[in-house]
Amino acid sequence: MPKTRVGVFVCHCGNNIAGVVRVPEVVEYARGLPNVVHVEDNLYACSEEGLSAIKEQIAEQNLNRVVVASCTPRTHEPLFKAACEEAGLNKYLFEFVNIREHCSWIHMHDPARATEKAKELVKMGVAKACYLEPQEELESEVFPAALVIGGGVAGMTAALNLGRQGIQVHLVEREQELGGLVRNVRTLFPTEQDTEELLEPLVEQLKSHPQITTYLGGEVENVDGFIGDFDVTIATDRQTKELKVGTVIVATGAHELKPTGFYGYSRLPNVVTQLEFEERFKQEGADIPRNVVMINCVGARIPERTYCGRFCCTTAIKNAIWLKEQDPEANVYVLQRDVMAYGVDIEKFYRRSMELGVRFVRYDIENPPQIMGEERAEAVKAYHQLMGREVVLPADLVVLTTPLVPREDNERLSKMLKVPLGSEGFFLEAHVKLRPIEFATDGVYVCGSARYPSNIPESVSQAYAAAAKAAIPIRDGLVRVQAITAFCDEGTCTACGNCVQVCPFGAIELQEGRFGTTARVNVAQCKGCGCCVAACPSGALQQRGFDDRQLFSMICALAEEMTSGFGG
Amino acid sequence: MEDRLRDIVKKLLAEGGMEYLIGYCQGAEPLHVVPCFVIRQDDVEKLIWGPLCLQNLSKYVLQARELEGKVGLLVKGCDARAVVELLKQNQIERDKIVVVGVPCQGQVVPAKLEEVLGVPMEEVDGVEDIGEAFLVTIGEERREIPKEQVLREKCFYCKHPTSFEYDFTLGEMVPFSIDADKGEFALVEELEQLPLEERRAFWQKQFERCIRCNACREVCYACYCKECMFDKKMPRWLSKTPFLSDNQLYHLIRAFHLAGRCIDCGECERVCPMRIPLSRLYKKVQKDVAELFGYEAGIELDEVPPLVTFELEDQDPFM
Amino acid sequence: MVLEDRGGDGFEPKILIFACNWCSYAGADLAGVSRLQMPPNSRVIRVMCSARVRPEFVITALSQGLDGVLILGCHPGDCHYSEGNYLTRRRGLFLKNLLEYMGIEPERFQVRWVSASEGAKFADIVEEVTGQLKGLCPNRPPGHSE
Amino acid sequence: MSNRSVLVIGGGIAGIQASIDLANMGFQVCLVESTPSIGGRMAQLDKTFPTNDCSMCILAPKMIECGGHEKVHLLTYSEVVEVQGEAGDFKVTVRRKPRYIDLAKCTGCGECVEKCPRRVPDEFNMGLEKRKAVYLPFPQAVPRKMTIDAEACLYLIKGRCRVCEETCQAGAIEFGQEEELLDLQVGAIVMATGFDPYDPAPLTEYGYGELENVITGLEYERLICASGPTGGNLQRPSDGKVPQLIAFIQCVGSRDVNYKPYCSSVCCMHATKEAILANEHYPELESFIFYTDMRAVGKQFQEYIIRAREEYNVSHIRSRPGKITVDEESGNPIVWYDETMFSEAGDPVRRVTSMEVDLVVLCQALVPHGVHREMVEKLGLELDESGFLAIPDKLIRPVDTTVLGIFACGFCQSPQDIPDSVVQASAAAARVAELLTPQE
Repeated sequence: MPKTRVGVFVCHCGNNIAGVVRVPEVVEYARGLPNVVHVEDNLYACSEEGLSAIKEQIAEQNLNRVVVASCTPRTHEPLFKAACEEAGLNKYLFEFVNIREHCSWIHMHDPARATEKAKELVKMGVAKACYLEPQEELESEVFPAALVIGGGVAGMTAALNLGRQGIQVHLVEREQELGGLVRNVRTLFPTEQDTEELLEPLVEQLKSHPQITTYLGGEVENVDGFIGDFDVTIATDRQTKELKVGTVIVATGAHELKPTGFYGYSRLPNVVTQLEFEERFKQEGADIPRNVVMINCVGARIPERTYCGRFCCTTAIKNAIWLKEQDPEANVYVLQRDVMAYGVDIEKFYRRSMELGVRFVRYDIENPPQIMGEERAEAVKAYHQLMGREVVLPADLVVLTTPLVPREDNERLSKMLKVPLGSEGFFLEAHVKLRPIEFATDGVYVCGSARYPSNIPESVSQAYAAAAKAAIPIRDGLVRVQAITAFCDEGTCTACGNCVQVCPFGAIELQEGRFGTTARVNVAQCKGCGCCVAACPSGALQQRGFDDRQLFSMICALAEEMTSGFGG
Repeated sequence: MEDRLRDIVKKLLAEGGMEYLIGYCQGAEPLHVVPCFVIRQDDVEKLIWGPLCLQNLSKYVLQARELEGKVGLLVKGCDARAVVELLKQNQIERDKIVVVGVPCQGQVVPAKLEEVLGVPMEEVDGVEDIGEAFLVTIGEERREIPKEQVLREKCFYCKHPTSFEYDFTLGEMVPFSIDADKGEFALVEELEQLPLEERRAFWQKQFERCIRCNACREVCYACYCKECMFDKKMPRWLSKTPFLSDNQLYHLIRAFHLAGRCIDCGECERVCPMRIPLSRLYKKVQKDVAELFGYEAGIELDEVPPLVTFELEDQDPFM
Repeated sequence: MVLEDRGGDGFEPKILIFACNWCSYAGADLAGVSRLQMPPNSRVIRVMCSARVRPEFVITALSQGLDGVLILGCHPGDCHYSEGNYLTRRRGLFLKNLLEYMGIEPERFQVRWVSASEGAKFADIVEEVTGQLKGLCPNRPPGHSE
Repeated sequence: MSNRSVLVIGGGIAGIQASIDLANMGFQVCLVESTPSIGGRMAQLDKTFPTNDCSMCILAPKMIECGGHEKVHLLTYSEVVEVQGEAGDFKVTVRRKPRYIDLAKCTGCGECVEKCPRRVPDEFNMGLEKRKAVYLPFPQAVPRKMTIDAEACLYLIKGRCRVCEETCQAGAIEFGQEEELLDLQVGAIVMATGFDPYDPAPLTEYGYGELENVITGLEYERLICASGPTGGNLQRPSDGKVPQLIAFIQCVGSRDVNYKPYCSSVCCMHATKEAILANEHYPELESFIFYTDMRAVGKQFQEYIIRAREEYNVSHIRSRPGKITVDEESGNPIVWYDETMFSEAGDPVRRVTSMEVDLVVLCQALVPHGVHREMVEKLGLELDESGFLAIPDKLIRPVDTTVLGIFACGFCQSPQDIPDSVVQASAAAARVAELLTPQE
């Protein structure tokens, strides 16, 4: 076996690390660690310069282990692994040490101890690196079909796009009709078309597309498996169907908040939500009220629900414009806390509504409007910030602008798909900035208001984006399994069966072999959790990249300065 | 009872298919009973049975794996749990063993007997179970010794006086109660009630003595690994020198490995040359497994070991 | 290098944290990204799932003199691998009782659930456990090498 | 048979994302970027809201993935000259400007930069610093290759110097290089040309260009950035003093019918982020954001605003300042604005008041990139009334332009933040895939 030669690369990350951690000290310290033959620091280890430094040193110093101390492996590991590979070093001989998120950024006021910590983290990383071994990755095929959960505008768009890419699609909609929340909407922003003009052709194209199967009144009962190979159970009124798909898109949408308890809603007959307003006037011939007061941010941007509903202002503007167009004499007031008319179209819309005579009155969360009237709302009393006094606005109809809220079902779906929800209860994407429609779990994507309230152009863009992501593995045809899978040293395995019992994926079986009955891991099914390893008393089960020697050596490296314990 | 035992074994040997039977025979000294392997009909007469047959013989049954035929095994009720566990842990196939169950009404701790009698062990000629008491023969003299004075700790709360896993049995016995007040986990509870520091001091005092001779491991039926993790070069969990912290690590890890496996045979404590009260550790393991997860080792063949399964409703003090 | 700090008023405990890749490590990253400040006493070892952590690791760490060990995993029900954290919960519960029985302070070994969005919880836990351990003596045996 | 190649115009985050997705879908991608490196505006940002993720940290891996992708052909320092044909079969001519560097030989070592005697304003740092005539636009540039600025190089303008040539051990300097015209055939085109900051000089009331301590948002971004000209030390232009009070003025040129009527979408959050960063650097520092509506509509945005107020000394003042003057002695800008006061009788009185601060940051409107109009003409596209690309069916084809086969993502089609741009980039990739898949 060749001698272990570790190279350590410490990143300044501009000032992000070097502004707190004394990088030169860490470099000096690393030089003294066992098996370390090369140490250097880089302004940005992830820049091409930093990466080529790594590649050069692998060649020059004959490095067979590389340790980079910089940021989080969760975003940057692939980059450095690729660099190692380019230099001819198996990428599993790379170890990442996080001295930014886990050190410099959280100990900004204690450079001395942050530096000590960084040294120890590097030491631990080097200790582990010495026990790393080269690994081969397994490739597995991707089943060429996709599942889209939710038949609203987002789900339909995603399904159609995938279908038109020649990919087989299963679309599950829980209602008996496609269209989702939008079905109840009267006209659509920004084109002000009738909803039917959008929905009907979409539904038609979807139903006639040969690659798309739609399950109305359907529920996803179960999803098992992983990217490329999901087993899905769909139940409809008539049947339970087992499917195989390669990727999954979540497009389950959201609900409009029904603001019971706010402004007499559900008690007073003429206090309705924006969606109820649209439903009411979707029918021809409904009387157009003369005095309408809309109250925005009902149930949103409050301590109990801090988020902004994003497009509820647009909805209020749209409905206010419609009212003024029906009856230019109508008095339409919108009580608002900030008019979220972002971008070109909404701002234009907002300006148009003002030109038409819609009046916007700003209210303060500390001083909310009050509904006057017992049996029905007669007027709304509001504190007019600019006028500095209370105004009383007569109201035939009060319309409450409420945000979309997450579906209760999200939790069930999130557990089934093993993807997280954020604190508001919407699906939580892999990275809010650069991976907005992906999950950390491979092969599952999200779009539309299931992720966060979005208007139609936004939902549709997201749907296309999700379709792009869901199409990639299918078009590629292969996924590569990271070599962090478990394996069994059959020579020491006693076949006690603990591993078989704990494996959540049924990836381990007892089999007869050279050493009698022993456990054996099916790598294609192994997801690399390592549950089995911890359950194995003999230590025969191990996990690639996280084996006992590697983790043990990290503990020892950290504990080396300590005297032994169990004192108190 | 010994006669009936010998008859059964003779018959089994005569029938063929059984390579040998593991039983007990008299050792060099009267109070010293040792395991023996009965291979031929001639050997059968060596077999004995009585309150000094202390060993859990199931440790030896694993040899059957290497043999063509079956292995016979003499088991007390307590030791039968080990047999069940070995079956559960896939260490032996049921049709490779012949289990002969012997009813037992308590085992004697020779050291306690010596103390009670005030006579050196070599002078004692025999001990016989007469139901309420043990009848001890010292030369011509016969003395009845109340059981509670000399009984093994585990026998005080014996729940399985008869083997419940057997091919042949020498009869049933009802569970007996020597000291009704003394609960199974009394000694553990006593320790649990001590303040933390005193518990620590207690165990430190015990483990300071450990010389890491590994006798507890060697005797344990559940220590059947091909290579013990403690013997591996890497990770080297233990230093070679028996530091206190390493000794504690050794016993804690063993205790963890035995969670759901320890069947309270008490052999580890019996063989410890430094007299470390290991039962106090392993009774705790059994107690927690029972209280936290409702599990008792070695009873049901199809019950899943407690630490490789879970319930959604498990206690969760970690929120 | 930290030896001189140990014992006395300036005692700075050293805490080993095992964090699962999907929730807790991400939560720790979020704490970093959010610049939540916390005492520099902890060191994180990343594992894919909390259930990868052998109890032997915990025992070893304590035996080697680390002052505390934390296992952080996804909240029950949220495990990336469906059920790993339920196993962690059982093992943790059992180990915790055993360690306490041996006279080891309960603060020295803890299991907690930290999600990817709980950067603040991660910071709070580090703060809290560091404080707890400062209230104890350094983890060292009597009559051994000091 | 449709051509399975795609042209992406613009190497900012949208163009990068579109290229990566298309390449991963199996298309051959040609990414044309006019500057020497991909990265775009996002590369200039210090941190990004609402997580304060370091912008370069999350962008760099994408840049490298894109630059290193076997199916992506990077054409930096290049421009689209002409486009002919139709969906499925566009013929594109691209001009590669001479960078006087042999890309194959240049190692990016930077020795030539050290020796180059000529200094010119550095556009990456918004002119707040100088760069050399031979330069790498920023440390993480992809490709990591030098460029000689023909307008600044002494040899190229005056015929003498050539120090770089003597220095370069790799022999990568190539003064004989001429522009190259490349012909490409592609099936589809994705526009991702991004934005430019609006020059606030026409808003004379704010004194930009006159008053030293009135700077723009992007200038501020470079000042607060660790890799910027001051190493992240916030120093105001007039005297290098670290400001204690900063005023941010929103909607400078935006939401103003005299200039740009639209809302630029990102400035409320951008200003709040800048104020948070300032306070992170200097805990005593206080910021005032003068705004019209606080448009924080994304995920975790409201929470970000609340955190800014509660933890980072940020105050939001709802007012649009009318004028900025300067205190001659201190160089401090004085912001004049309307506020509602109450008389003793409790009646509200609007009155003009002023606030003296150390630094004013103008959060100016963002406008389509300078190359935008030219590209629009070459591609035969249409503009909307605000100058962004016209999207005929926003509802169901939000990334389709008026020309079949040409798609648009990111700021060139409407003001939006990074996640929305990334979404549109992937959406454009999906639309391309749909277009270039033979339909039965």
